Amino acid sequence: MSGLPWLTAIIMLPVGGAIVLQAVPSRAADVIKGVTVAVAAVEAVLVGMIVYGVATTAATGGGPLPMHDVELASWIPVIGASYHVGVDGVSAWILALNAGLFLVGALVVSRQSTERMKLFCGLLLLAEAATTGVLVSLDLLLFYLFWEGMLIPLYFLLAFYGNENRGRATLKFVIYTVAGSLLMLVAIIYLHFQALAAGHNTFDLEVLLTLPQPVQSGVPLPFTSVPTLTPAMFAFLAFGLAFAIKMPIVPFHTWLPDLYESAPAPVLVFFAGVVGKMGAYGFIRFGITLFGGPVHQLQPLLVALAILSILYGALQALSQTDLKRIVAYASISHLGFIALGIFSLDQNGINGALIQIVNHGIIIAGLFLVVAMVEARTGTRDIRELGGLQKRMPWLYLFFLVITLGALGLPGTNGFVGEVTIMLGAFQYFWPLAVLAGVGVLLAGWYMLRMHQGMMHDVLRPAAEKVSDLRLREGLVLAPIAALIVFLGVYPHPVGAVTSQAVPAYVTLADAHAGTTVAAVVTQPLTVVSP
Amino acid sequence: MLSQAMFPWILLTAAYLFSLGALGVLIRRNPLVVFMSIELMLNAVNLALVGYSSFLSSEEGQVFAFMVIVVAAAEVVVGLGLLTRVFSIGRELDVDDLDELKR
Amino acid sequence: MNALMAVLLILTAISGLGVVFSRQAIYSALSLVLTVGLLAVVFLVLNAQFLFVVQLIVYAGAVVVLFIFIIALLDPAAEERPRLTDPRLLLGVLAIAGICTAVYIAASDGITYDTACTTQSASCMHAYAVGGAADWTDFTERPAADPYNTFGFPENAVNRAGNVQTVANQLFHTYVLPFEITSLLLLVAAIGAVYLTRRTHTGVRRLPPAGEMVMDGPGEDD
Amino acid sequence: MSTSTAALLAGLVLLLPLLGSALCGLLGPVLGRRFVNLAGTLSIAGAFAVTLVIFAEILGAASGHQSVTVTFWNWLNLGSGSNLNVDVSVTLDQLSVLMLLVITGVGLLIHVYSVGYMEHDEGVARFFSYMNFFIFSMVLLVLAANLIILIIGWAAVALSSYLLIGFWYERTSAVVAARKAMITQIIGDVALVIAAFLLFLNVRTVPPTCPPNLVCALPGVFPQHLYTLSIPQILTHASSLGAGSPLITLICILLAVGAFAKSAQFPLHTWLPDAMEGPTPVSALIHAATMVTAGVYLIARFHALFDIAPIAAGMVACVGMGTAIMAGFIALTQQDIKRVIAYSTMSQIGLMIFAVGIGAYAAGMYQFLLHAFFKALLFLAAGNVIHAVHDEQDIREMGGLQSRMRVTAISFLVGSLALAGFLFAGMFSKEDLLGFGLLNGPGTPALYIVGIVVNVLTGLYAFRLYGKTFTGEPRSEAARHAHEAPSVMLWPVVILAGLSAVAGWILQWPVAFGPHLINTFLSPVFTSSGSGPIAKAPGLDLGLVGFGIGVGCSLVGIGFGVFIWWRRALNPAPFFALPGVRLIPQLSRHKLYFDEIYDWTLVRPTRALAKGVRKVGDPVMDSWIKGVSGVASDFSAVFRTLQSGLIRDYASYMVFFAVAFTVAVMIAAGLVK
Repeated sequence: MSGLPWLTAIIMLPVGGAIVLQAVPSRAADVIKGVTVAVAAVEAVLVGMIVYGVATTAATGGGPLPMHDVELASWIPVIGASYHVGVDGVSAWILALNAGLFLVGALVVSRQSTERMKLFCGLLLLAEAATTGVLVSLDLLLFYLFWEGMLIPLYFLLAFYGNENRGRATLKFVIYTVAGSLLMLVAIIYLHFQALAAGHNTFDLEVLLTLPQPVQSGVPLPFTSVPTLTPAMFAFLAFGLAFAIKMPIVPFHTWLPDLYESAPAPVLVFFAGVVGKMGAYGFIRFGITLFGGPVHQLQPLLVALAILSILYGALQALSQTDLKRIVAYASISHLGFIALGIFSLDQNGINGALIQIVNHGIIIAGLFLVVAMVEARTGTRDIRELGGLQKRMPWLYLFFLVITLGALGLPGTNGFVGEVTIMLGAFQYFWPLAVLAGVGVLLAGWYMLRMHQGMMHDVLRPAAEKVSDLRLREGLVLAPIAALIVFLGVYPHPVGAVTSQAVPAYVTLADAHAGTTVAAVVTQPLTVVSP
Repeated sequence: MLSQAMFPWILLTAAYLFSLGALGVLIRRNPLVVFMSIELMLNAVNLALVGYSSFLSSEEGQVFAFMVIVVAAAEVVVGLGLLTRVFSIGRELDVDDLDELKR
Repeated sequence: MNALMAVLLILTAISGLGVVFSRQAIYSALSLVLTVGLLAVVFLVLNAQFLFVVQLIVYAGAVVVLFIFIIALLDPAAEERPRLTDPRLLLGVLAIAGICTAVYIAASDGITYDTACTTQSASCMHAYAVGGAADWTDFTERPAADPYNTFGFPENAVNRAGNVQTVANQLFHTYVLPFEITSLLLLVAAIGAVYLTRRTHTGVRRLPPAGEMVMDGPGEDD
Repeated sequence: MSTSTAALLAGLVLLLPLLGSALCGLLGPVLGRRFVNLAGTLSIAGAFAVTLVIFAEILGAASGHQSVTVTFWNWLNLGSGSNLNVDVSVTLDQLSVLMLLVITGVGLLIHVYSVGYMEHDEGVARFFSYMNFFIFSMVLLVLAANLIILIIGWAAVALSSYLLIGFWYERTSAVVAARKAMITQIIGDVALVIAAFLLFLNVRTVPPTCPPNLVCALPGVFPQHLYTLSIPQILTHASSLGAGSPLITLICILLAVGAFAKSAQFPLHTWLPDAMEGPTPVSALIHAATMVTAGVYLIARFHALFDIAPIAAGMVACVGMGTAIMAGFIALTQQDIKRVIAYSTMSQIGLMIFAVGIGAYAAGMYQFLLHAFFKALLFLAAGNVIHAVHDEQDIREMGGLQSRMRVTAISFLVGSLALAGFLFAGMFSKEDLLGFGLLNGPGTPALYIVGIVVNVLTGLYAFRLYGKTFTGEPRSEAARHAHEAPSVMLWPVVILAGLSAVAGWILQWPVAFGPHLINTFLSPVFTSSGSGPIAKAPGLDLGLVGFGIGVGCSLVGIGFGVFIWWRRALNPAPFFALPGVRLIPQLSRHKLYFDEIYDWTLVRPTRALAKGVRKVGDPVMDSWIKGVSGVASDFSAVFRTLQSGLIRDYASYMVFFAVAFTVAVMIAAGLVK
């Protein structure tokens, strides 16, 4: 896959598509839909080729991270910002997920009869370009540009096309996100000055990673001797806040249920599937590599927050009655698993987190599609008003069953693969974590079955009296999702092979910058064998 | 021949006319007069430009002054067009009445 | 010439007051005519013959006529005089005082035209940029140390071709692109004016309201 | 058996049911009932045929080459740093083939029976699809050669059980029962997963020699770490975990928790009676013959671990026997025909668990085999009864069916005798495993004594059920007009009755106690790990004594049962009406209040917590941003007044700051001193 600027191509292709769309008359809705789907499909094919390339060839980047398809050009020479993009095992499958879910989103759009289709499709494509940019940029300033750029089309998509509560929810989301990312910008500038002090006028991640970590003076926390409150720590907290809000990790999550509740289905598909994962991706790509020391110092706190997310999301999902809110909190719980995997700072955990990012993206998209399809038919999202749909919608039931099983992490579905690897990583860090995560799995079974059975089983409720089963095109959207859930459950090898290519480099960086030897890592006392 | 000592006074007059125009923008409510004040400000700038041009023996100043005149003409055309538009939808000729920004 | 210039400047200043402080818009317009006319003369004295003509044609001939035409069309009522307690008046007067003082200080300090500055000190920055590297020294005999040496174009500079030709030379050679862009600007302004003043029946057009986006129900055709 | 043959056979036995499931589920609704009946049963028949071939292959294989492990594809390989490398692989050996024979054989009979039982149900395609999927998952479970694959099979089995319990999804009780079963299974899954982690991290090629410090556990420090989840490897290197160490005890307890969840053992037993909400063939296949015995299989499969973990094994034995007597006690008073059989299942599996807990693995598997016959028989016969009395399951509404359904009644009687342990199947397997109890197990022979009490109880409830259902006068209109089931539902019952009657005699000819063929067949599996079975077998003399005591106790139970509920010569009611004793039947009737206790200690608190979290959670979590935004809005309240909306005001600000900026710059430049 070398030679041609593939990554630039996949960033620019949706932008180009959005521009081309503007030349189409607004009345020609079919053409608009067609162009959008075609662009998303071509993008998916391109990304597929890139992922295949990553899986089958050796890294060519030569930097501290095992990068492929690297492009490097000067961007703003005065401040040393560069256009540096690349893809590695960490981002490859997320990129594929991104392209896939945008394609699903575009296909669902093609089923929408809505006003202002052109604007919608244009924004959709721009959002895709921005998320793609986030996933490939290796320059902090470029990353920040895409990170914030992501917000603009999303804001309009949510603010124009959501339901009646969209105003408040969108505002909350924007305030949270911007608050987080502004601090990140400050931290980026701090890192830039660090690099300047070391003689490099750069924002380049790979250059920053090769710089020696300066010994920093700071204030130790009570009862400790290590200087904890160093500038690097504050920089990590700034990055971490931005990522934690985007992910989100409890207690930074409160924007999410409101937003998911008000957002339109095609937006939700990729918002929940991809955008939410950007935080997790950021933690892996930037958080643990640039701030190995602070991450190791804060590790107990971070895993505690992850566990809190798992249990809190699960408990909330157990008591909500609105389907979208149930899924939203379920999503928080699952993202807690991802966070747990990342912060275990263990190869299994991070691999598991990456696998889970992909798998959860597929599952959550399916869940939201099912909810949207049910809502469109019955006119309600209240679980108390639903029931007995299996009788009327056997095909939906089949797909929904598979998706539910994926969401509750049943072994044999893709949800299990990520969860079990994450739990293994967490177990190696501190074994009670795996037990607590197990409680989360148990609760997941409870709330997912509550939702699934509440909708599908029991006697037919009045709201579900006259519904009809899936139409072919709806089925054609859900079927690949269900198929992937099963396929990646019985054959997760392709994902794991790609992620495990890159993860060792990340763990090495995290450990090296932590300045800790392997022996200092806490291990579970259970492996002690006393004769 | 004009004495070089006049140059500060030309500049001073330009500054005076400019700020006088600004004052007009601030205190007048009739949009027509506001526009005239803006014209005054543009003229003041022209004065400074031509003064410099003459003093530094360079034609650039005059070229820029010419550009400014073109811009001013365009601005008047559009501005007055806007005014007639506002007036024709039944609004009063009062800038304080145009407070949609707050609504 | 100096006396003429002084008189012209004083008259300009007074007529400017008329623009701002007349209660009737028509008086403002007339004052504006006076002001731009006086400025035209100032331009002439400053050896800018081309601008003198343009100023008269464009301002006195077109702009102010347009103003008066609109005044006649809209017939605005007389305004009450601004109250002295109006904070904006106070602010404006302060602005006049501040800017004038600033410019006076700057001008009398030589900051604006001190070509003698050879170092890049803060107070010489401007002068250095304007005059430090001037390449018209071939037709000026002033010593570099005396910025007050000449005022106005040296005879040989203007007389070589004449002011109009000199300016035209600049306009159509060095600045031909900006010049063409101004024509575009005027075109856009003309189109804009036509668009704004055309007659419509629906009043102000509004964007359609944001529609809620939901999956279409099973009954619909797609 | 060569690897390629094994791969082919294992692939076939896995794929045939899966194919049947897909055909029934996807094409069934289109192609109709006939197609579904054919596809659903033929696929299992095919699997059974393949199983017979495997059985023959293993019997014919040379000693020491009877176990073959085949790898299909790599499931996940995370590279050298993380060491997680899982293959999709299966093992064919004596243990798995014995399981396969029961799963596909009994499964085939039950599938045939279902053709008749589900004749009038419109969801028949779905039913056969689920049933075939169950067979597939069960086969996967018993063949799995990797812990992860085993867990996948383990969960797939739970899934099909969930689907079939909730088959009649319009019944609220079925839906709730399905959910309960599934969640209980998830507890087991989590326990298994954590056990897998411990095995993954601790199994080594050599026993640990390093002192008990932290360094020993670190990856990469001691290269003898295997980092494997392959079951054969784990079993081979089990001793490296340290015999009797806390670690192996913990691992075995976790494995046992998984087994308990699947096999409905205390304290994870409450889902099984509720699972009777599913169609009766489901109860016969899943909740009697196969799935619930997976726990026994699991412990037997990991015998090498339990052999060196006496504490965990003892706990398993105690739990098994405790469940056996508890379930027998509860079964005495239940009024639902299927629930009585469900509790008897629980009780019998308790005995199997006891057997594997004391190390008598072959005895446990023997009981599994024979139990599969007679318990499937009982359920199918009960299904005939239910069918005949129009879906009535309350035995108070039955009675007198003996004369109306002769074949079913005789089969049921055979089943009851086999269950009670006299003459037929149960006699052999139960006395065999109880015989081991004489010499093995914690607190020997305390558990044996409990075991013979279970024998008495078994006879009692078995004949209470038979008596109340089949004898006396019909107690309802439906029972009065009951008639025999169609032949498609009779033949499987008759075949199972025949198997129950003769299987034990054949396998143990000519001595009714002591060594049997299953023991001989399975002994390579249970000795190959090198540790061998730790259970001491009673000799012929002690075996005869135990046999006598056991059969005697069974006869006591049967006798009382016959007298009380068949002949009605005894009436225990006055005795149980006495003040102090009244509590006993009440406890039994309310299943020892387990459902209530769990409801009040686990379900309700969790729900209340969830509700509380919903009420206060997000507002509290929001408070930090509310604080930030509060400060911001206080600021904005000040500056908001500047936003008058008047153009002139905005111009004023501009002018002000322009002037201020100019002056500031000049001051900064040193022009204004």
